[in-house]
Amino acid sequence: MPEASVLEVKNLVSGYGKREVLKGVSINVASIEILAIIGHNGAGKTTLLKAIFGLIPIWEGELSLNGGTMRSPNPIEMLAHGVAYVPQGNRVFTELTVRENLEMGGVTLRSKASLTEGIERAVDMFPALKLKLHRTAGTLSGGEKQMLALSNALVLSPRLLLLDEPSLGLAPRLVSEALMRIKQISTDSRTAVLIVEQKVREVLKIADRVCVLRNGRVSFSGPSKDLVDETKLREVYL
Amino acid sequence: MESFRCKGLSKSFDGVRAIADLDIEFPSSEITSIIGPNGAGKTTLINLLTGFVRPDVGRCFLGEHDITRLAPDRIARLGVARTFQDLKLILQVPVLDNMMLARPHQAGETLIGALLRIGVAKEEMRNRDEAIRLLRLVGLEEKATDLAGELSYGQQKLLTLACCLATEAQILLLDEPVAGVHPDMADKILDLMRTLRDEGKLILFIEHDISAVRRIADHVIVLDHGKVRAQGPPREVLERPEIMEAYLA
Amino acid sequence: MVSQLLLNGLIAGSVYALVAVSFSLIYRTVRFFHFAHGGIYTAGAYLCFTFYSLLRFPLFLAVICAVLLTAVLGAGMDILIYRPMRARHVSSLVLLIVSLGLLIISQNIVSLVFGDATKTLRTFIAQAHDIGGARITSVQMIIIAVSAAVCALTWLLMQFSYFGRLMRAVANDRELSRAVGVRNDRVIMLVFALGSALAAGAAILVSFDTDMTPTIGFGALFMGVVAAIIGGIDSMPGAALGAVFVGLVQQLAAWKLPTEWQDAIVFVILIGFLVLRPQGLLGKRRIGAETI
Amino acid sequence: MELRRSDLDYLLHILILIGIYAILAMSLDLLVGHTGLLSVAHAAFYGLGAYSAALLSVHFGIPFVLSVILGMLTAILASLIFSLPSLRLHDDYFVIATFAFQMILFGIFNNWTGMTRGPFGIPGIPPPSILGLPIRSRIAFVFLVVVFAVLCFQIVSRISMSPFGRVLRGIREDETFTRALGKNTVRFKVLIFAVSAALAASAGCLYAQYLSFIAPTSFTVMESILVISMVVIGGAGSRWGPIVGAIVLVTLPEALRFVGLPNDVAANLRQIAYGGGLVTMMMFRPQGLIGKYGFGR
Repeated sequence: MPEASVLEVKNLVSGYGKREVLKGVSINVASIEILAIIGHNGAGKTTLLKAIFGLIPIWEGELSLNGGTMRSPNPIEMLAHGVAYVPQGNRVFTELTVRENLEMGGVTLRSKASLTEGIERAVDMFPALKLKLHRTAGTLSGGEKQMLALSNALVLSPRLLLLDEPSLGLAPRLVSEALMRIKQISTDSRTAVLIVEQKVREVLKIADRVCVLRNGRVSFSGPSKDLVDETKLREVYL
Repeated sequence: MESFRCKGLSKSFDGVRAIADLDIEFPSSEITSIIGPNGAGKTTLINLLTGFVRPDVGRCFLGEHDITRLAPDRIARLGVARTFQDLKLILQVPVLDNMMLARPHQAGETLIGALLRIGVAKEEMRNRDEAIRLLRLVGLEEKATDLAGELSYGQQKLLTLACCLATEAQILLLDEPVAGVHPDMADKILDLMRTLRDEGKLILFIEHDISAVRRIADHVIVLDHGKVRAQGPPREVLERPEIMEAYLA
Repeated sequence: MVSQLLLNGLIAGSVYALVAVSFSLIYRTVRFFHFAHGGIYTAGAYLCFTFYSLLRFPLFLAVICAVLLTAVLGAGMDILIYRPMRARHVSSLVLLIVSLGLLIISQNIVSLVFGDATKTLRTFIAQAHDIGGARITSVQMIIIAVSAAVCALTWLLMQFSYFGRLMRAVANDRELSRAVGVRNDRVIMLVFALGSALAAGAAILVSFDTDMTPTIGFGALFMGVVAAIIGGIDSMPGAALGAVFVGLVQQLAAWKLPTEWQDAIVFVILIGFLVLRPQGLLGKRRIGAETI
Repeated sequence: MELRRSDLDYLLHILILIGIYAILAMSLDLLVGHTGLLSVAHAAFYGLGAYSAALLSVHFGIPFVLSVILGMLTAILASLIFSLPSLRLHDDYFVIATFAFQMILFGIFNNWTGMTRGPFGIPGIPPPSILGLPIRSRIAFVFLVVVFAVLCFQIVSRISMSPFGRVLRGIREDETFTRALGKNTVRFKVLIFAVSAALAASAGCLYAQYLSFIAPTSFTVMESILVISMVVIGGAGSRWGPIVGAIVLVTLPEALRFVGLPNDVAANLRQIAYGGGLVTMMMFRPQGLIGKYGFGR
């Protein structure tokens, strides 16, 4: 029996009000795999993550986690099933301290012990945060905010991470470092990652498979090796 | 046709430089496309040029007229019309009312005109004919009496473009005119932009779909982190490594 | 003479502080002016009067019951009225109009049930003390002490407790708090409960010193709103600071001008702040201006 | 059923009240329903009209028509003083600014005893006389109020049907888009605020000359909220909505009188009815009894 994929989405249709953004998207993420979603603005990348996580309603289509279908997903249910989501641009609670952000990341954890244990583990991965636990998150640099946003999600030791453009707002030289960190986390804590990114060449370096979204439909899906050479990438992406 | 340019334009939002010291002369009667990754400052540039956001430093010029400090509606009345990334229209009123709202210099819009109605009826007729002519140009004539909210998304995008034309602006700044629009509607919008340029209008548009840029842009500006990475004719610019770097890095 | 005015300013200021803190607590979380807070304030005082004077509860028990029941009232308003409207994403104009309606309803129910004659909780004799030439009764001293303590306690609760963190998270970024799994609607309901309890506390404190009429909520609400805006609607310490500022200004104005001009002066200052510095003394963001 | 003299007078009294409140509701709807601006200062302008008419006619014997014009001009001046600084504010903050303005003007009516005799109000306001004809009888006054109401209806309808009204609805639905089309939205808001204030003041002049006595208690913020209820319950943004609202909220409480309730209980029930109507309408039927605009439902 092939390994049940962590996440299975079948012809998902969703959008905002009158505007249909996703016009039947099917993807699946294996248990310890990094799947990158690339595509132009307005192609529906962010909408896809929001629909999967239950922040916006699914108009049509099916979604299943580890084989079990989820009728109308909502964030609390998804978190309970080990799925964590980091919104676009590494959003953090700017008016709360770094430690408080981490505590909010684990707000759905039942016991105090698992919360402190989760925070310890997350902070070990990002030593730079260890020194700034009492700083308000708004004062952190772009790179530090990215680390904090990621660790907020890691407090729950999720099995699947949904990341929306973690490189947004980062200085160019920090981008590859940030994406390497995500690769590290995926392998170390055996977490599947569904990552939406604009910086295509950088994300291809860490992704096992890649999907190209164009106008709400998957226009290409396959191992990222296929897109490494420029001409194929240009033809598919531009 | 007056020149349209900005000099030494900079703007940062709580520490992050969205626009860094831009000097751009937008070629008149041409279609210029601004491309660049998310967060490159494209929308901010349009907001600065149309007075919706004040620059920290630098100036914008329409011909010799310094329009930097003017209110957005003053700049619009000088002939610089714009659309918005999140589609903006008055959805609760008919298509024709949106167009009539856009018509400039209406005597009926003064309090005296509204109360005494002298010559307002004639003026309304003239504006109505012009509005219907423009709706015919964009192919929405038979939708004139429908509520704007009842139009499809693509048709609404077309209507925002038509509203810009109704203001009699010579300079059009379009923020993602074909994003998320059905391909044949996108072709319609791109063709319309081409005809408007042929009529002498200066068109500046933000776009992510490089194939659309390749098809109709006379001039391309690659923006990344608030700086111009490259600019020039599309054939030349789109092949250059910087554009790939900016986009795919 | 000046010391008396300063003292009076402090007494009035400390009450406004409680109202301002409770008002800004609710505003920061739901982002609209909950005018019915004035009705909640009045309900608090009259409930205490009912338990204490009518039902002969011991004072301490009467206060607790009144505060808890008012908290339930406030939470009920959120659940029954604001929550369904929030779900429909109505404009804040609609929420404002509804809260005006609720203000009138609550104020008139109190007046219907209790009549318009003044009611009082002032049962014990308040001895006057003399501090530096100024007269202050023991009750007034209690008012200053208790409201300062309650304001500090609320600030501590917000800064260091689990529930306080939830409230600040929802106020800071409602979509992100939903993404990390917070039940926003429940937190908002609890904020209404806490804010209403504080308003009841303020009303009860005041009614130990001055008699109550069904319209006391309206005046207190408005001074609380003015204090919160002048102090900085986004910061609770700011709201308390604004309250003392308003109390002092009112008293100092009374020194120069006939007393009836007290309120008008405060409103003139409010318009000055609204126009020149809407974010108030301690606030951060430029609120109220057009943002695209 | 033969109408006794007092029944007729009572009926005419109700008609006059409906006329005055219809003018207030129509003029407020220019702001709330057409432009999307919620103001709780309408009673302040209503009072400004009443006080100017009263003072001018009592102290200077100014004829009625002139005192109405002067009353309206005072209100326009006051609205300009208020709107220029605060029309930049939005939603909640604009409402608070109108709240403060209402309180300040009420403070003036109630405290400037030298000018307004404060809480004692101004008695002995002569009845209006037009072209030398004093209007004493109620029937004549009803006719006068109807003329004012029809004039006000004309003004509101013309503004609403004109391109000027089109821009107001544009400001209500999306002010940013309307500005991007080249409309100076602040100028439109200042103008409509002045028109609304002037019309409210005209209602004040009528009220003063009708009652021949005015006191600050008729111009409180509660009165502003009452007029808001009329606009919302009747149907904001529609030509007849505010008039229907005025009729309902003037006659409804009078019905309570026939139930034989003690006066203050009736007053409380009336307010609860207004507040209740406001809340239920906003929750279940924001477009009001006969309106269409549902406050961006």
